[in-house]
Amino acid sequence: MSLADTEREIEALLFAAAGPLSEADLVKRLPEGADVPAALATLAERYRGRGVELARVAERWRFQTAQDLAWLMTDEREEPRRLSRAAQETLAIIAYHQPVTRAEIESVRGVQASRGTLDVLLELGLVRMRGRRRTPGRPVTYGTTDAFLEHYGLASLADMPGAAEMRVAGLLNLDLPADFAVPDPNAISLDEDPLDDGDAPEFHTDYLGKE
Amino acid sequence: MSLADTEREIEALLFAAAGPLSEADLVKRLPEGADVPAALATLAERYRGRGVELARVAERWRFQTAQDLAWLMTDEREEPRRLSRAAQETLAIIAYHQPVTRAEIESVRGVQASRGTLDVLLELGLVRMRGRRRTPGRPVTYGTTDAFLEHYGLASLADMPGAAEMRVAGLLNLDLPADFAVPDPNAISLDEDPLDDGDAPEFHTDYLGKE
Amino acid sequence: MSEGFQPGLDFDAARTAADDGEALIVDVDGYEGPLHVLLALARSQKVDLLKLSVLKLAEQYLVFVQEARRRRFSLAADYLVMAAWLAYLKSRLLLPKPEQPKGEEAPAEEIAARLAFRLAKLDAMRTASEALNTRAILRRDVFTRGDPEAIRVIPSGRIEGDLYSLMSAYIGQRTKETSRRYTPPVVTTYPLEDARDRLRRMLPDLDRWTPLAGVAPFGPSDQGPSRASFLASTLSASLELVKDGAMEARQLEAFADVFLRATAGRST
Repeated sequence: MSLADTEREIEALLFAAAGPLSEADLVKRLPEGADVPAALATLAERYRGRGVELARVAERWRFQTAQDLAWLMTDEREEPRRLSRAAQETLAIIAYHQPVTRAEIESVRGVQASRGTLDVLLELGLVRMRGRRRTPGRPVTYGTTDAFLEHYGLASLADMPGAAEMRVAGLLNLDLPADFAVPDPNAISLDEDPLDDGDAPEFHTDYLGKE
Repeated sequence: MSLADTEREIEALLFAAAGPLSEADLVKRLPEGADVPAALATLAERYRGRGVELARVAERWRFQTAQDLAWLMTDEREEPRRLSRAAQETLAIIAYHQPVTRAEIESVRGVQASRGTLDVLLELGLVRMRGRRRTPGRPVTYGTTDAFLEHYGLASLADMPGAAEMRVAGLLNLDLPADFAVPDPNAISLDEDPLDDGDAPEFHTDYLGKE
Repeated sequence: MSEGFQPGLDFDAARTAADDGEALIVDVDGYEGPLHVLLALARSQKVDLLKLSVLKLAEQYLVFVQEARRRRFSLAADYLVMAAWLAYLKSRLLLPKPEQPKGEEAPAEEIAARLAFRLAKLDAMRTASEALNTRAILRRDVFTRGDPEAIRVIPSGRIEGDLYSLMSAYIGQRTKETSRRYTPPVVTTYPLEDARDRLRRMLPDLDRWTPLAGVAPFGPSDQGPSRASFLASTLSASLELVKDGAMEARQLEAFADVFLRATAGRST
C-alpha cells in the first residue's frame, strides 16, 4: 500500500471522526502495514498554512481551522431561529384557529400560554395582533403574518393543509372523535373588530391577563 | 485581497460549518470583494482526489469524505433507516414529477398510496408539501426538500439521474394517461385531477357508462 | 372512508402473513398491485414497453390471476378489477372494429397504448429509484465532518421547522385535548345515618336549647367531610328526629341560628 493511500485514508478518518484520534486508533482502523506516522507527517505538511490545519493535541490528531482565521468564525456566528416546542405549538394553534384569543390558545393547549411564548412569535414576526373579539373584555385576537406564509412556503392561508392532508400524512388517528374538525384559517371571522391604528394593547387587560 | 486568502477562508468556513453553505452565505461572511466562485473552483480542484472532497449539494457547498473510502467509515456509519420499496418508488415519482398530487402518484403506481409511504417520507424530511394545485378541490402538491438533495448528494434537481432522457421520451409528462384509469373499487376519488381544457365530465356518460 | 378497508389489500400485510407461515406462499416478489404485476410480465417479454403487445400481456395477466386463485391465494380486489378490465380490453382488441365508433368510447388501440405508456412510466420510476440508490448517499457512502463540538458556523437562512412539524405540533395538541379527562376530587360527606345515630346517643344530654353549630361534630379540618357537610347532615337528621317526636327545633327568625333540644319527658 502506498503512502499516498494511507494519507488519503487518514484524512478521511480524521475528518469524519467525532473526536481527535490517536495513532493507535488510526493503526487499528487502517489496513495492516500502513505507515501511520509517515502519512501523518506528510499530511501535516500538506495542510500547513491552509485554512484548515492538522493539529496534535494530547497525543491525538485532529483537523482544526487555522488560528489566524478565528475572526471569521466568532464574529459572524448566527443562531438559527429555533422555535421552542411551546412556541411551535402555540404557532400551530394560532395558524389554524385564527383569529384566536390568548384564552382560546390556552384552552386548546391545556396550559397557560406564557407571555414569553407569544412575545417570541410576535417578535419573530410570525404572529400579529389582528383585532379585538366582540365579547366582554374585548380581548385581542392573534393571527399569522405574511412572514409566516413565506416561512412555510404557503401562497395563502387557504393553502394550509387541512384534515384530509393530515390524514394522508399519518397524523390523524382513527380514535379521534367523529366530530373532530380542523378549522379553516381562511374563514372570515364576524365577531372580530379590526385593530384601529394606534389601538395599542392595554397593559392591564392584555398583558396581565385575568380574563 | 488575494484569491489564495479567499480560498483559505472559505476552506475554514466550510470546515467549521454545521451544514452546507451557499455562495451567498460565504459572500456574507467574507470581506467585501472576495471572489467566491473563483475561490470555490480552485478549492474544489485542490481537494480533487483527496480523502476529503468539496461537493455541491442542494446548491450549497460542503466537504465530505471520498466515496471510495466508504469502507473505512464503519464507526461513523449510521444504521440507515431502510425505505420500503413502495416508499422509494413514491420518492422517485415525487422527485421527478414535482409538484405532484397524491392522486397523480397513485395513478403512476397503480395502487393507492398506503399509509406509511407518504408519511414516512414526510417525517424523514425528504418530502414536503409544496402548495396546492390550482384546480377544483385544490389538492395539495408534494415535492422534495433540500434534505433529499443532500442525502443523495445532488447539486440540484436538474441533476436527477436520467431526467433528461425521461423528459425526451415524454415519460415525465403527467397529462398523457389522464383519462386512462383502472376502475377504482373504492369509488370516485374526489381529489383526482379533472380533465384538461375545462372539459367537465358528464355524469351519465362518464360515470354510469352507456350501453 | 377507505382506511379500514385498504390495509386488507396491502401486499405488505400479505407478505408478513406469508412470513409468519399463516398464508399460502405465492412469490409476488414485491408486487404491490396490478400495474406492478403487469410490469413484471411486460419485462419478461423483453420488448420496448411502448411497443408492447397489450393483448399478449392481458392473456398472461389473466393466466397469472387464474393460477394465483387456483392456489387459493387470497387475491386482492385490485387484481380482479384489473383482470376484468383487461379481459374487456382484450375482447375489444379481438373484435372487428365497428364501422362507426360508439359514442365517446376511445378506440381499444388507444387505450392499449396508454396502458403501455403507464407501464413504461412506472418502469422508468423504478429504474430511477435504483439509480438514486447507487449515488453517493450521505452517511452511507460519504461522510461530513464528525466532530459536533467543533462546529462554529451555522448556515443561515435555513428554515427551522417545516409545515409538517407545524401540523404535527397542532395535531399533537388537539389529540391531547380530546383525550383529556376531568377527574374532580371525590367529596366525602358526613353520612346521614351517622348523624342520626349520633343525635340519638346525644338526646339524653340535650335537655336544653342548644345551637345546631354546637350539636354538629367537628372533624379534622384537612381531611374527611367539611364543616358544612357536618352541619347539613346534622340538621337533616335532627329534622327526622323532630318528625319522630323525639326532638324539638326552633328558629326565631329567618337566617337566625337553629336551636335543638330533646322533647321533654321523652328520653330514649
